[in-house]
Amino acid sequence: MRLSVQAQAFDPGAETTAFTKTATGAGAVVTFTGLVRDNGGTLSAMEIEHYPGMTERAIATIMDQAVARWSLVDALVIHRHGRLAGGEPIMMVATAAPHRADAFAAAEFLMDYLKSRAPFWKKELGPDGATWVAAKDADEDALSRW
Amino acid sequence: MRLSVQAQAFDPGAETTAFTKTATGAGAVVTFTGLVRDNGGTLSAMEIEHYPGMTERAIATIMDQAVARWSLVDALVIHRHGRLAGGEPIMMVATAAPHRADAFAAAEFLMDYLKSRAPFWKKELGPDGATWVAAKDADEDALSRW
Amino acid sequence: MIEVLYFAWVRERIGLPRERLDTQATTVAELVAELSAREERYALAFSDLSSLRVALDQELSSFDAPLAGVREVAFFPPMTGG
Amino acid sequence: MIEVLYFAWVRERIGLPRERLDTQATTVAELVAELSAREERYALAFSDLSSLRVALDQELSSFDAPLAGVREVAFFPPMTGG
Repeated sequence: MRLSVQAQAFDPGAETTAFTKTATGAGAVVTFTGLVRDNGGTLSAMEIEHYPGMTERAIATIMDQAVARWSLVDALVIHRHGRLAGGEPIMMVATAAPHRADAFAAAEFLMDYLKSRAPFWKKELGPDGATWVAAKDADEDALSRW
Repeated sequence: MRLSVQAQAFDPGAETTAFTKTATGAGAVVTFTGLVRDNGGTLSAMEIEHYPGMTERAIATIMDQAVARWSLVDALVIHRHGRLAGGEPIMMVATAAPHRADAFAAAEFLMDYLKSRAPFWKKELGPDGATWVAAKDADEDALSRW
Repeated sequence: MIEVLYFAWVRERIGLPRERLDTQATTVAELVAELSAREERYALAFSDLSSLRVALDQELSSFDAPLAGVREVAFFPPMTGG
Repeated sequence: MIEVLYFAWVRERIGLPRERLDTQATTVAELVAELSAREERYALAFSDLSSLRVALDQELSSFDAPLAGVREVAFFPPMTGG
Protein backbone atom coordinates (compact mmCIF):
# COMPACT_ATOMS: atom_id res chain seq x y z
CA MET A 1 0.00 0.00 0.00
CA ARG A 2 1.44 3.35 -0.98
CA LEU A 3 0.16 6.88 -0.46
CA SER A 4 1.83 10.01 -1.75
CA VAL A 5 0.67 13.63 -1.44
CA GLN A 6 3.14 15.56 -3.53
CA ALA A 7 3.80 18.78 -5.44
CA GLN A 8 5.75 17.04 -8.21
CA ALA A 9 4.20 15.81 -11.43
CA PHE A 10 3.90 12.03 -11.89
CA ASP A 11 3.40 9.66 -14.82
CA PRO A 12 0.26 7.51 -14.37
CA GLY A 13 1.66 4.98 -16.87
CA ALA A 14 4.94 4.48 -15.04
CA GLU A 15 3.02 4.17 -11.75
CA THR A 16 0.68 1.61 -13.35
CA THR A 17 3.62 -0.47 -14.57
CA ALA A 18 5.28 -0.48 -11.15
CA PHE A 19 2.00 -1.20 -9.34
CA THR A 20 1.04 -4.06 -11.68
CA LYS A 21 4.47 -5.71 -11.45
CA THR A 22 4.34 -6.03 -7.69
CA ALA A 23 0.67 -7.06 -7.42
CA THR A 24 1.44 -10.73 -6.87
CA GLY A 25 -1.67 -12.89 -6.83
CA ALA A 26 -3.86 -10.26 -8.46
CA GLY A 27 -6.02 -11.09 -11.46
CA ALA A 28 -7.37 -7.55 -11.86
CA VAL A 29 -5.84 -4.08 -11.64
CA VAL A 30 -8.00 -0.96 -11.94
CA THR A 31 -6.56 2.55 -12.18
CA PHE A 32 -8.24 5.93 -12.16
CA THR A 33 -6.46 9.11 -13.23
CA GLY A 34 -7.95 12.57 -12.76
CA LEU A 35 -6.75 15.23 -15.20
CA VAL A 36 -6.98 19.02 -15.29
CA ARG A 37 -9.70 19.39 -17.90
CA ASP A 38 -9.05 21.36 -21.04
CA ASN A 39 -12.27 23.42 -21.26
CA GLY A 40 -13.09 23.77 -24.91
CA GLY A 41 -9.57 24.29 -26.16
CA THR A 42 -8.48 26.83 -23.55
CA LEU A 43 -6.23 24.89 -21.24
CA SER A 44 -6.92 26.15 -17.74
CA ALA A 45 -4.48 25.89 -14.87
CA MET A 46 -5.33 24.77 -11.38
CA GLU A 47 -4.10 25.47 -7.87
CA ILE A 48 -4.70 22.77 -5.28
CA GLU A 49 -4.54 23.61 -1.60
CA HIS A 50 -4.42 20.90 1.04
CA TYR A 51 -4.20 20.43 4.80
CA PRO A 52 -0.81 18.79 5.42
CA GLY A 53 -1.04 16.04 8.00
CA MET A 54 -4.81 15.65 7.89
CA THR A 55 -4.64 14.82 4.17
CA GLU A 56 -2.36 11.83 4.71
CA ARG A 57 -4.39 10.66 7.73
CA ALA A 58 -7.71 10.89 5.90
CA ILE A 59 -6.41 9.05 2.83
CA ALA A 60 -4.71 6.32 4.89
CA THR A 61 -7.98 5.71 6.75
CA ILE A 62 -9.92 5.43 3.49
CA MET A 63 -7.30 3.08 2.01
CA ASP A 64 -7.33 0.81 5.07
CA GLN A 65 -11.11 0.53 4.75
CA ALA A 66 -10.91 -0.31 1.03
CA VAL A 67 -8.18 -2.93 1.49
CA ALA A 68 -10.13 -4.67 4.25
CA ARG A 69 -13.55 -4.52 2.62
CA TRP A 70 -12.52 -5.79 -0.83
CA SER A 71 -9.57 -8.00 0.20
CA LEU A 72 -7.22 -5.99 -1.97
CA VAL A 73 -3.80 -7.35 -2.83
CA ASP A 74 -2.55 -3.75 -3.03
CA ALA A 75 -3.72 -0.15 -3.31
CA LEU A 76 -2.11 3.13 -4.39
CA VAL A 77 -3.14 6.77 -4.05
CA ILE A 78 -1.14 9.69 -5.46
CA HIS A 79 -2.52 13.24 -5.16
CA ARG A 80 -0.81 16.42 -6.19
CA HIS A 81 -1.05 19.86 -4.59
CA GLY A 82 0.16 23.26 -5.75
CA ARG A 83 -0.05 24.59 -9.28
CA LEU A 84 -1.00 22.31 -12.20
CA ALA A 85 -1.19 23.08 -15.90
CA GLY A 86 -4.10 22.06 -18.16
CA GLY A 87 -4.05 18.39 -19.14
CA GLU A 88 -1.78 17.37 -16.25
CA PRO A 89 -2.68 14.42 -14.01
CA ILE A 90 -4.07 15.66 -10.69
CA MET A 91 -4.24 12.34 -8.92
CA MET A 92 -4.50 8.61 -9.40
CA VAL A 93 -5.84 5.60 -7.60
CA ALA A 94 -4.91 1.98 -8.31
CA THR A 95 -6.37 -1.20 -6.84
CA ALA A 96 -5.33 -4.84 -7.28
CA ALA A 97 -7.59 -7.78 -6.37
CA PRO A 98 -8.04 -11.41 -7.34
CA HIS A 99 -11.29 -10.56 -9.20
CA ARG A 100 -12.44 -7.59 -11.25
CA ALA A 101 -15.60 -6.69 -9.32
CA ASP A 102 -13.58 -6.04 -6.16
CA ALA A 103 -10.90 -4.01 -7.95
CA PHE A 104 -13.57 -1.81 -9.60
CA ALA A 105 -15.66 -1.34 -6.46
CA ALA A 106 -12.62 -0.45 -4.34
CA ALA A 107 -11.36 2.09 -6.90
CA GLU A 108 -14.77 3.78 -7.08
CA PHE A 109 -15.06 3.78 -3.29
CA LEU A 110 -11.61 5.39 -2.96
CA MET A 111 -12.52 8.04 -5.53
CA ASP A 112 -15.84 8.87 -3.90
CA TYR A 113 -14.21 9.28 -0.49
CA LEU A 114 -11.22 11.21 -1.81
CA LYS A 115 -13.59 13.68 -3.49
CA SER A 116 -15.50 14.55 -0.34
CA ARG A 117 -13.43 13.47 2.65
CA ALA A 118 -9.79 14.24 1.88
CA PRO A 119 -8.93 17.90 2.62
CA PHE A 120 -8.07 19.25 -0.83
CA TRP A 121 -9.51 22.38 -2.41
CA LYS A 122 -9.25 23.19 -6.08
CA LYS A 123 -9.02 26.67 -7.53
CA GLU A 124 -9.44 27.05 -11.27
CA LEU A 125 -7.25 29.68 -12.89
CA GLY A 126 -9.03 30.70 -16.07
CA PRO A 127 -8.85 33.69 -18.40
CA ASP A 128 -11.37 35.52 -16.19
CA GLY A 129 -9.50 35.01 -12.95
CA ALA A 130 -9.44 32.45 -10.17
CA THR A 131 -12.48 30.56 -8.85
CA TRP A 132 -12.72 28.03 -6.06
CA VAL A 133 -14.36 24.87 -7.38
CA ALA A 134 -17.69 24.33 -5.61
CA ALA A 135 -18.40 20.95 -4.05
CA LYS A 136 -21.16 19.07 -5.87
CA ASP A 137 -24.15 17.58 -4.10
CA ALA A 138 -23.67 14.56 -6.37
CA ASP A 139 -20.25 13.93 -4.84
CA GLU A 140 -21.66 13.97 -1.33
CA ASP A 141 -24.57 11.78 -2.43
CA ALA A 142 -22.17 9.27 -4.00
CA LEU A 143 -20.98 8.30 -0.51
CA SER A 144 -24.37 6.88 0.40
CA ARG A 145 -23.93 3.89 -1.91
CA TRP A 146 -21.10 2.43 0.19
CA MET B 1 -10.65 4.49 -30.44
CA ARG B 2 -8.18 1.64 -30.73
CA LEU B 3 -8.71 -2.11 -30.66
CA SER B 4 -5.95 -4.69 -30.84
CA VAL B 5 -6.24 -8.49 -30.69
CA GLN B 6 -2.65 -9.67 -30.58
CA ALA B 7 -0.29 -12.50 -29.69
CA GLN B 8 2.48 -10.18 -28.47
CA ALA B 9 2.88 -9.08 -24.87
CA PHE B 10 2.09 -5.45 -24.03
CA ASP B 11 2.88 -3.05 -21.20
CA PRO B 12 -0.30 -1.69 -19.57
CA GLY B 13 1.68 1.25 -18.19
CA ALA B 14 3.05 2.35 -21.56
CA GLU B 15 -0.43 1.98 -23.04
CA THR B 16 -1.88 4.06 -20.20
CA THR B 17 0.66 6.83 -20.79
CA ALA B 18 -0.08 6.96 -24.53
CA PHE B 19 -3.84 6.79 -23.99
CA THR B 20 -3.86 9.54 -21.34
CA LYS B 21 -1.68 11.89 -23.42
CA THR B 22 -4.08 11.90 -26.34
CA ALA B 23 -7.31 12.05 -24.32
CA THR B 24 -7.87 15.77 -24.95
CA GLY B 25 -10.80 17.14 -22.99
CA ALA B 26 -10.96 14.22 -20.59
CA GLY B 27 -11.07 14.77 -16.84
CA ALA B 28 -11.08 11.07 -16.00
CA VAL B 29 -9.24 8.01 -17.32
CA VAL B 30 -10.05 4.52 -16.04
CA THR B 31 -8.00 1.46 -16.95
CA PHE B 32 -8.57 -2.21 -16.23
CA THR B 33 -5.84 -4.83 -16.65
CA GLY B 34 -6.50 -8.56 -16.41
CA LEU B 35 -3.53 -10.69 -15.33
CA VAL B 36 -2.82 -14.42 -15.42
CA ARG B 37 -3.32 -15.19 -11.74
CA ASP B 38 -0.55 -16.71 -9.74
CA ASN B 39 -2.45 -19.40 -7.83
CA GLY B 40 -0.86 -19.64 -4.41
CA GLY B 41 2.71 -19.27 -5.52
CA THR B 42 2.62 -21.72 -8.44
CA LEU B 43 2.59 -19.51 -11.49
CA SER B 44 0.31 -21.17 -14.01
CA ALA B 45 0.43 -20.58 -17.74
CA MET B 46 -2.55 -19.94 -19.97
CA GLU B 47 -3.50 -20.62 -23.58
CA ILE B 48 -6.09 -18.31 -25.12
CA GLU B 49 -7.96 -19.37 -28.24
CA HIS B 50 -10.02 -16.90 -30.24
CA TYR B 51 -12.16 -16.65 -33.35
CA PRO B 52 -10.26 -14.35 -35.74
CA GLY B 53 -12.58 -11.93 -37.46
CA MET B 54 -15.52 -12.36 -35.12
CA THR B 55 -13.38 -11.24 -32.17
CA GLU B 56 -12.61 -7.87 -33.74
CA ARG B 57 -16.21 -7.40 -34.88
CA ALA B 58 -17.66 -8.24 -31.46
CA ILE B 59 -15.26 -5.93 -29.62
CA ALA B 60 -15.76 -3.06 -32.08
CA THR B 61 -19.54 -3.34 -31.60
CA ILE B 62 -19.17 -3.25 -27.82
CA MET B 63 -16.81 -0.27 -28.00
CA ASP B 64 -19.15 1.70 -30.27
CA GLN B 65 -21.95 1.14 -27.76
CA ALA B 66 -19.79 2.28 -24.83
CA VAL B 67 -18.52 5.40 -26.61
CA ALA B 68 -22.06 6.46 -27.55
CA ARG B 69 -23.72 5.66 -24.25
CA TRP B 70 -21.19 7.39 -21.98
CA SER B 71 -19.97 10.13 -24.36
CA LEU B 72 -16.43 8.85 -24.15
CA VAL B 73 -13.56 10.99 -25.38
CA ASP B 74 -11.68 7.78 -26.22
CA ALA B 75 -11.61 4.04 -25.56
CA LEU B 76 -9.00 1.32 -25.88
CA VAL B 77 -9.19 -2.49 -25.83
CA ILE B 78 -6.15 -4.77 -26.09
CA HIS B 79 -6.61 -8.55 -25.77
CA ARG B 80 -3.95 -11.19 -26.19
CA HIS B 81 -4.32 -14.70 -27.60
CA GLY B 82 -1.92 -17.63 -27.64
CA ARG B 83 0.28 -18.73 -24.75
CA LEU B 84 0.75 -16.52 -21.68
CA ALA B 85 2.94 -17.02 -18.63
CA GLY B 86 1.78 -16.52 -15.03
CA GLY B 87 1.58 -12.88 -13.99
CA GLU B 88 1.43 -11.60 -17.58
CA PRO B 89 -1.24 -9.07 -18.65
CA ILE B 90 -4.01 -10.85 -20.60
CA MET B 91 -5.92 -7.79 -21.69
CA MET B 92 -6.68 -4.20 -20.86
CA VAL B 93 -9.45 -1.69 -21.29
CA ALA B 94 -9.13 2.08 -21.00
CA THR B 95 -11.83 4.74 -21.09
CA ALA B 96 -11.59 8.54 -21.07
CA ALA B 97 -14.52 10.82 -20.27
CA PRO B 98 -15.11 14.33 -18.95
CA HIS B 99 -16.36 12.91 -15.63
CA ARG B 100 -15.39 9.92 -13.51
CA ALA B 101 -18.78 8.20 -13.26
CA ASP B 102 -18.92 7.78 -17.05
CA ALA B 103 -15.34 6.54 -17.32
CA PHE B 104 -15.94 3.95 -14.59
CA ALA B 105 -19.31 2.77 -15.94
CA ALA B 106 -18.00 2.43 -19.49
CA ALA B 107 -14.95 0.44 -18.35
CA GLU B 108 -17.12 -1.96 -16.34
CA PHE B 109 -19.56 -2.31 -19.21
CA LEU B 110 -16.72 -3.12 -21.62
CA MET B 111 -15.32 -5.71 -19.22
CA ASP B 112 -18.69 -7.38 -18.63
CA TYR B 113 -19.32 -7.67 -22.36
CA LEU B 114 -15.79 -8.78 -23.22
CA LYS B 115 -16.10 -11.57 -20.65
CA SER B 116 -19.24 -13.08 -22.12
CA ARG B 117 -19.63 -11.79 -25.68
CA ALA B 118 -16.16 -11.68 -27.24
CA PRO B 119 -15.12 -15.09 -28.63
CA PHE B 120 -12.12 -15.96 -26.45
CA TRP B 121 -11.61 -19.23 -24.57
CA LYS B 122 -9.07 -19.67 -21.81
CA LYS B 123 -7.25 -22.89 -21.05
CA GLU B 124 -5.29 -23.07 -17.83
CA LEU B 125 -2.05 -25.02 -17.99
CA GLY B 126 -1.35 -26.18 -14.46
CA PRO B 127 0.86 -28.85 -12.89
CA ASP B 128 -1.99 -31.39 -13.32
CA GLY B 129 -2.55 -30.69 -16.99
CA ALA B 130 -4.74 -28.41 -19.09
CA THR B 131 -8.29 -27.35 -18.23
CA TRP B 132 -10.70 -25.16 -20.16
CA VAL B 133 -11.88 -22.35 -17.88
CA ALA B 134 -15.63 -22.68 -17.30
CA ALA B 135 -17.85 -19.66 -17.88
CA LYS B 136 -19.34 -18.32 -14.65
CA ASP B 137 -23.02 -17.68 -14.21
CA ALA B 138 -22.00 -14.47 -12.44
CA ASP B 139 -20.38 -13.21 -15.65
CA GLU B 140 -23.56 -13.82 -17.65
CA ASP B 141 -25.65 -12.26 -14.87
CA ALA B 142 -23.43 -9.18 -14.86
CA LEU B 143 -24.79 -8.23 -18.30
CA SER B 144 -28.27 -7.68 -16.92
CA ARG B 145 -27.22 -4.50 -15.13
CA TRP B 146 -26.59 -2.60 -18.37
CA MET C 1 -21.52 -25.38 -49.27
CA ILE C 2 -21.13 -24.06 -45.74
CA GLU C 3 -18.01 -23.49 -43.65
CA VAL C 4 -18.30 -24.97 -40.13
CA LEU C 5 -15.87 -23.88 -37.40
CA TYR C 6 -15.23 -25.43 -33.98
CA PHE C 7 -13.48 -23.78 -31.05
CA ALA C 8 -12.06 -24.73 -27.64
CA TRP C 9 -13.26 -28.11 -26.33
CA VAL C 10 -15.74 -28.49 -29.20
CA ARG C 11 -12.76 -28.39 -31.58
CA GLU C 12 -10.87 -30.88 -29.40
CA ARG C 13 -13.76 -33.35 -29.20
CA ILE C 14 -14.52 -33.25 -32.90
CA GLY C 15 -10.84 -33.31 -33.72
CA LEU C 16 -10.70 -30.56 -36.32
CA PRO C 17 -10.92 -26.76 -36.35
CA ARG C 18 -13.07 -26.37 -39.46
CA GLU C 19 -14.63 -28.22 -42.38
CA ARG C 20 -16.65 -27.47 -45.50
CA LEU C 21 -20.01 -29.22 -45.68
CA ASP C 22 -22.66 -29.86 -48.24
CA THR C 23 -25.84 -29.91 -46.19
CA GLN C 24 -29.60 -29.88 -46.69
CA ALA C 25 -30.17 -28.56 -43.14
CA THR C 26 -32.38 -25.46 -43.03
CA THR C 27 -31.72 -24.55 -39.37
CA VAL C 28 -28.79 -24.78 -36.96
CA ALA C 29 -30.65 -27.51 -35.03
CA GLU C 30 -30.98 -29.60 -38.21
CA LEU C 31 -27.26 -29.16 -38.91
CA VAL C 32 -26.46 -30.31 -35.38
CA ALA C 33 -28.71 -33.38 -35.82
CA GLU C 34 -27.06 -34.19 -39.14
CA LEU C 35 -23.55 -33.92 -37.69
CA SER C 36 -24.45 -35.87 -34.54
CA ALA C 37 -25.80 -38.75 -36.67
CA ARG C 38 -22.55 -38.88 -38.60
CA GLU C 39 -20.06 -39.96 -35.97
CA GLU C 40 -19.77 -40.54 -32.24
CA ARG C 41 -17.30 -37.66 -31.74
CA TYR C 42 -19.88 -35.20 -33.12
CA ALA C 43 -22.68 -36.71 -31.01
CA LEU C 44 -20.44 -36.29 -27.96
CA ALA C 45 -19.54 -32.67 -28.77
CA PHE C 46 -23.21 -31.76 -29.32
CA SER C 47 -24.69 -33.83 -26.49
CA ASP C 48 -25.59 -30.81 -24.32
CA LEU C 49 -26.64 -27.81 -26.38
CA SER C 50 -27.15 -25.69 -23.26
CA SER C 51 -23.35 -25.68 -22.85
CA LEU C 52 -22.82 -24.58 -26.46
CA ARG C 53 -23.06 -21.32 -28.36
CA VAL C 54 -23.44 -20.80 -32.10
CA ALA C 55 -22.44 -17.91 -34.35
CA LEU C 56 -23.77 -17.40 -37.88
CA ASP C 57 -21.48 -15.34 -40.10
CA GLN C 58 -19.70 -14.18 -36.94
CA GLU C 59 -22.80 -13.01 -35.09
CA LEU C 60 -24.06 -14.85 -31.98
CA SER C 61 -27.27 -16.64 -32.86
CA SER C 62 -29.62 -19.35 -31.64
CA PHE C 63 -30.04 -23.04 -32.47
CA ASP C 64 -33.42 -22.51 -34.12
CA ALA C 65 -32.06 -19.85 -36.50
CA PRO C 66 -32.42 -20.54 -40.26
CA LEU C 67 -29.29 -21.27 -42.31
CA ALA C 68 -30.50 -19.69 -45.56
CA GLY C 69 -27.73 -17.48 -46.97
CA VAL C 70 -25.31 -18.30 -44.15
CA ARG C 71 -21.71 -18.99 -45.25
CA GLU C 72 -20.04 -19.59 -41.89
CA VAL C 73 -21.35 -21.44 -38.82
CA ALA C 74 -19.25 -21.65 -35.64
CA PHE C 75 -19.83 -23.84 -32.59
CA PHE C 76 -18.10 -23.16 -29.29
CA PRO C 77 -18.55 -23.18 -25.50
CA PRO C 78 -19.58 -20.01 -23.61
CA MET C 79 -16.85 -17.39 -23.95
CA THR C 80 -14.32 -16.83 -21.19
CA GLY C 81 -12.35 -13.78 -22.31
CA GLY C 82 -11.45 -10.65 -20.39
CA MET D 1 -3.99 27.94 23.74
CA ILE D 2 -5.48 26.54 20.60
CA GLU D 3 -4.17 26.52 17.02
CA VAL D 4 -6.80 27.64 14.49
CA LEU D 5 -6.28 26.92 10.77
CA TYR D 6 -8.14 28.32 7.76
CA PHE D 7 -8.16 26.88 4.24
CA ALA D 8 -9.29 27.88 0.75
CA TRP D 9 -11.74 30.82 0.65
CA VAL D 10 -12.06 30.82 4.44
CA ARG D 11 -8.32 31.58 4.59
CA GLU D 12 -8.69 34.24 1.91
CA ARG D 13 -11.60 35.99 3.64
CA ILE D 14 -9.96 35.99 7.05
CA GLY D 15 -6.65 36.92 5.53
CA LEU D 16 -4.39 34.47 7.34
CA PRO D 17 -3.70 30.74 7.21
CA ARG D 18 -3.44 30.12 10.96
CA GLU D 19 -3.32 31.78 14.36
CA ARG D 20 -2.88 30.82 18.00
CA LEU D 21 -5.77 31.78 20.24
CA ASP D 22 -6.46 31.97 23.92
CA THR D 23 -10.14 31.17 24.15
CA GLN D 24 -12.75 30.35 26.76
CA ALA D 25 -15.02 28.69 24.16
CA THR D 26 -16.10 25.17 25.17
CA THR D 27 -17.54 24.18 21.77
CA VAL D 28 -16.76 24.89 18.11
CA ALA D 29 -19.93 26.99 17.88
CA GLU D 30 -18.77 29.16 20.78
CA LEU D 31 -15.39 29.63 19.12
CA VAL D 32 -17.10 30.66 15.88
CA ALA D 33 -19.26 33.18 17.77
CA GLU D 34 -16.20 34.59 19.55
CA LEU D 35 -14.28 35.00 16.28
CA SER D 36 -17.28 36.47 14.42
CA ALA D 37 -17.70 39.10 17.13
CA ARG D 38 -14.05 40.10 16.78
CA GLU D 39 -13.92 41.51 13.28
CA GLU D 40 -16.03 41.89 10.16
CA ARG D 41 -13.80 39.58 8.08
CA TYR D 42 -14.43 36.74 10.54
CA ALA D 43 -18.19 37.43 10.60
CA LEU D 44 -18.14 37.30 6.81
CA ALA D 45 -16.18 34.02 6.66
CA PHE D 46 -18.49 32.36 9.20
CA SER D 47 -21.78 33.84 7.95
CA ASP D 48 -23.08 30.54 6.52
CA LEU D 49 -22.02 27.54 8.57
CA SER D 50 -23.79 25.13 6.19
CA SER D 51 -21.07 25.93 3.63
CA LEU D 52 -18.30 25.23 6.13
CA ARG D 53 -16.64 22.17 7.57
CA VAL D 54 -14.62 21.85 10.75
CA ALA D 55 -11.88 19.43 11.78
CA LEU D 56 -10.70 18.90 15.36
CA ASP D 57 -7.16 17.58 15.61
CA GLN D 58 -7.38 16.61 11.93
CA GLU D 59 -10.63 14.64 12.19
CA LEU D 60 -13.84 15.92 10.57
CA SER D 61 -16.21 17.01 13.34
CA SER D 62 -19.36 19.03 13.93
CA PHE D 63 -20.00 22.58 15.12
CA ASP D 64 -21.53 21.44 18.40
CA ALA D 65 -18.49 19.34 19.31
CA PRO D 66 -16.68 20.19 22.61
CA LEU D 67 -13.21 21.74 22.46
CA ALA D 68 -11.88 20.17 25.66
CA GLY D 69 -8.41 18.73 24.97
CA VAL D 70 -8.38 19.88 21.37
CA ARG D 71 -5.11 21.42 20.17
CA GLU D 72 -5.93 22.15 16.53
CA VAL D 73 -9.16 23.44 14.98
CA ALA D 74 -9.47 23.88 11.20
CA PHE D 75 -12.21 25.65 9.24
CA PHE D 76 -12.67 25.11 5.51
CA PRO D 77 -15.25 24.75 2.72
CA PRO D 78 -16.45 21.31 1.57
CA MET D 79 -13.54 19.39 0.05
CA THR D 80 -13.07 19.22 -3.70
CA GLY D 81 -10.21 16.78 -4.17
CA GLY D 82 -9.93 13.82 -6.45
